[in-house]
Amino acid sequence: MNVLLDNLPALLIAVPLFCAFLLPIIGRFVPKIRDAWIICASFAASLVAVITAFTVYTKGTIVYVFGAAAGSPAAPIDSGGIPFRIIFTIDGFGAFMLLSAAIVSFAVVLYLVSSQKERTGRSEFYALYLLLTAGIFGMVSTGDMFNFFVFLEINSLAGAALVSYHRRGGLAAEGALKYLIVNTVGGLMVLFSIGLLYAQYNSLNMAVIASQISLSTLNIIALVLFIAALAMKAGSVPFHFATPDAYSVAPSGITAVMIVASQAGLYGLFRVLFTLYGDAFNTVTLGWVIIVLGVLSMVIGVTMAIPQKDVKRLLAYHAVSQTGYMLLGVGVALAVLGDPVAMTSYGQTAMEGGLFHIINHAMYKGLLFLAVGAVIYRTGVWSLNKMGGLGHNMKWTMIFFLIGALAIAGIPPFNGFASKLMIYESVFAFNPALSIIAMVVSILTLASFMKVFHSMFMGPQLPEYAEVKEVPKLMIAGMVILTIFVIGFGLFPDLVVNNLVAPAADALINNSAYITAVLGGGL
Amino acid sequence: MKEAGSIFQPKVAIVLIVLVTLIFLLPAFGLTFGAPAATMTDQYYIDNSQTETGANNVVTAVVFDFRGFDTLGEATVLFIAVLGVAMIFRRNHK
Amino acid sequence: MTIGLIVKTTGRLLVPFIFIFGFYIVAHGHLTPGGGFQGGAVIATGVALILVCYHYRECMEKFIPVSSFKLVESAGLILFICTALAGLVVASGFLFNWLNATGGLFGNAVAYGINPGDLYTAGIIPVLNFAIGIEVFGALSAVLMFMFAGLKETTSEEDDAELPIENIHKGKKGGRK
Amino acid sequence: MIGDLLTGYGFWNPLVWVAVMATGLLVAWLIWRCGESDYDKGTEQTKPYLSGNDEPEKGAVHIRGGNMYWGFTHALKGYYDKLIPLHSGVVNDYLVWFLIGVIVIFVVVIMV
Amino acid sequence: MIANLPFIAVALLIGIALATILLKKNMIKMVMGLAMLEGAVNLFLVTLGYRENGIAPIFTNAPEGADMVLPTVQALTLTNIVIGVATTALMLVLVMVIYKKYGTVNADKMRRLKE
Repeated sequence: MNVLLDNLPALLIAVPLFCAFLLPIIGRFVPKIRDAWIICASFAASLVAVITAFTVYTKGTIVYVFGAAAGSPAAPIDSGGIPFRIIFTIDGFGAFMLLSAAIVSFAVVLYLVSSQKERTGRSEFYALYLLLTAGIFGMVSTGDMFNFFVFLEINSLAGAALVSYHRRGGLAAEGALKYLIVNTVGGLMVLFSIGLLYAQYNSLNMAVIASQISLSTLNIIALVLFIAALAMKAGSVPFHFATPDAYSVAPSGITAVMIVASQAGLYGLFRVLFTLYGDAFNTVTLGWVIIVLGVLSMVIGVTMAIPQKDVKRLLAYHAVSQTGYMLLGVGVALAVLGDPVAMTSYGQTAMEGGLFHIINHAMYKGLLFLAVGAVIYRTGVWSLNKMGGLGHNMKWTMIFFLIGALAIAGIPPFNGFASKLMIYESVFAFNPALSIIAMVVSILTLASFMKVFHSMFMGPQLPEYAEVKEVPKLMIAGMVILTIFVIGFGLFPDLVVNNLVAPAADALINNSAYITAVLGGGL
Repeated sequence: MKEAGSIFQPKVAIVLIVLVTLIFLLPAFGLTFGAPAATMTDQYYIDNSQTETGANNVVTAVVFDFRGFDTLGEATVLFIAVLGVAMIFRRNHK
Repeated sequence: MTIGLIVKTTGRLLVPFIFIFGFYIVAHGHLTPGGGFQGGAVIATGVALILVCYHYRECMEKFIPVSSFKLVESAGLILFICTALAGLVVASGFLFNWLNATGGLFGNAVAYGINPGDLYTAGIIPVLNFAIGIEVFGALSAVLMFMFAGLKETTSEEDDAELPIENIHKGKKGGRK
Repeated sequence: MIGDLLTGYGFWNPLVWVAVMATGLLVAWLIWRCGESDYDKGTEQTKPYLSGNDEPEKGAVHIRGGNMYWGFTHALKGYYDKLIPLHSGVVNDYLVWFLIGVIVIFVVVIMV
Repeated sequence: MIANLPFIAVALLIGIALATILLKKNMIKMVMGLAMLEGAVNLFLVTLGYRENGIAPIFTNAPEGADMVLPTVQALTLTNIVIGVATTALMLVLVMVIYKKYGTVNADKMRRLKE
């Protein structure tokens, strides 16, 4: 037992990988236990992730060295204090992202097992799902630049393959191809930047690079490529174009996980900006770059969502819009990073609001996609123009969708309100205009979801949907898990912010703690 | 619906490509070929790969021992490609 | 289109040599340039040669069903991760080189400096090399065979909807126009 | 107090909010209860009165999603006419946007 | 400057690859451009590790007293090559599916998902 607890970061990746590698064999020889296997595997992976996050929150940053015997330090003395193996560094922010990924991935697997029951090729599908989960886990917990790139590619490839699962007459392949091409270019740009950093510091470890980084042209090139490529992964305007294409054709459950996958890109962006480049740079400029990206994402995302007729495409544009909130909150904190007075008075709150919005968005957008997927599962229709009156037959789905819609629109007491309030108030102290834009966007979001709710569930029962039934229980169970978190985070935001979000914000702001955890104060 | 195609003229794209190529040319001024700025990690690998891993080939020692976890990830990427190909070309009937 | 006798015979004769050469590259990965990926790719070119020389359908029906390559690939990966997990059990470190310098399998110790090379060294590195060799061989062959098969087969349109066709209400089959 | 979330200027307490809303609903319900109950289900009262015309078919009165914000998009026609063509769906354009982003961010970071 | 010729080659290769990706409308050619971009990045990585008069970092029957080039970047390149193979395979398969369903590989016609 102790061996397992000592090696949690290794198990975090090894468990989903091992289960995924076994899935083709199970699907070939004992297909009956496939569904049970995937549920158990996903539960085990999520359990390991939750335990890891809990350990980080109680005992501090975990530093795990791959390939070394137990107890050996990350930076051995005989190597001159340089970590030369791959290191997993899970601090507060990583644990926070692990928690959100674990919850969503387990909720979605229950949904998928039920909703994809009738299809062929499920062994590959579930294996890819587990690998996507492993890719997210790896991205948010690694402390090595090249390892980050490898997990980024795992994330992109598994995501693209999963998008193409429902063929839809070639539409799915089109969405997947666009997503894959865009992400491949982004990944190669990330690799080029890693090469630039490696050429100067001869190390791939984030802590080593962070401890030595300086203001030079090469570092600026690397930083710009990092920002653009990771913002593209996260789906921020003007790099967002492939996001709605992919999300609208993916199976609904997969879209819910791909939200988390794109947030792993956001994790990488914040990690590079705060930890890697830290305060070596003019953070005011960088902060404004991030703020402008965020504001553009918010406004263009929501205005593009309003005229959409395909319900999943509409939700995908809202995902772009909500990403803007996170970028805005964290961008404000980045802009005032060098100013201790402003940092304590509103920067910290802006940071916490932006980070809190990440987990909230994963929960409620996942819930919305699952609810919409349930409707599509029963009706087979994507277009809002053809829907109507489904509330008569699908009461549970309607309730879940309503909760998700109120949460995304920022209506109290659901969780979206708490994080949006933190962002509004702290951003107002920084620049009132930005705060007003954020509020207007929130109102437009509410308007847009009024439209969706009305045209999907309200109105008289349409004759063509008279025989529609409620979805199976397992799909409901997946939605219930996310609903519990939406309501729970909404009713007790102080507990979440103080216990989960504040350590994450501290981990980002205080990058010397990250360096010390790995290098042990040396160098 | 008219088939408008790309919204950007080819000349716009060419200008952008030239600008980006200029950005990528900047490393040629900052780095020197044949003389790496720092070699601490790599020198450690060269000096210790035989005693720590027993492999004469330092690259293999790095790929499979010092950075073996990357190799696992890379094998996983190949696995994903095969799964994706198999899933896309699957048969519909059982 | 038929393929000539000369091509078929040459291919048949060359394939064993390609396989042996690939096996050599895999086995000597820790001593000479090469390793699991390179050797696996070389072995997969042998499979590609068979696919080119003989008609792909003939290959798949007579010699080698494509699903077996998927299993070969999975087996290679499981060997890799089991070796890594064994390090966790034996020496409590994931991917720890627990066979090196123990005197057992691949366990001869090596001193620093230039030497002619001893195959029986490097601990788990040869094991991982074999695992990766098997995996890459299976993966590249499977991709090639799937692509050959995908060239000819047409997938039916039934799968366009998000749910099985009988659940969709009549006349309401989904999708955009 | 339990549940207080500090937001910079003040605080937000959802538990208090829920309590206040519940009290408000209770009061509203009490006031509503005081009214006269002369509403009978299943009689002429339940039918909508449309100037003496017959009630239209149920499917016909449902406003479909595509029509809901017609006015909004029409009012912002100039904006949408520029915005929607940008989402052209051509992969080449997506990557052109990426290059534009790289160049703009590079110039901004170098200049400032 | 002229000693840094490999870095200039990397930049030019990236430029050619980006031109292929941006200007060609044939999806197969775009995939080829991506492979070229990958090759450029691989060349960049390998170039970083070169030392003057260095030999391959292998001790088996190596010449005496020579410097070895840096091994890490070679390992990274190896990893990236395999990732590139996987990505290219998946993209080509998707293009095949699109060709079957749409009857074209032209990027301008491949825009049923838009707006």
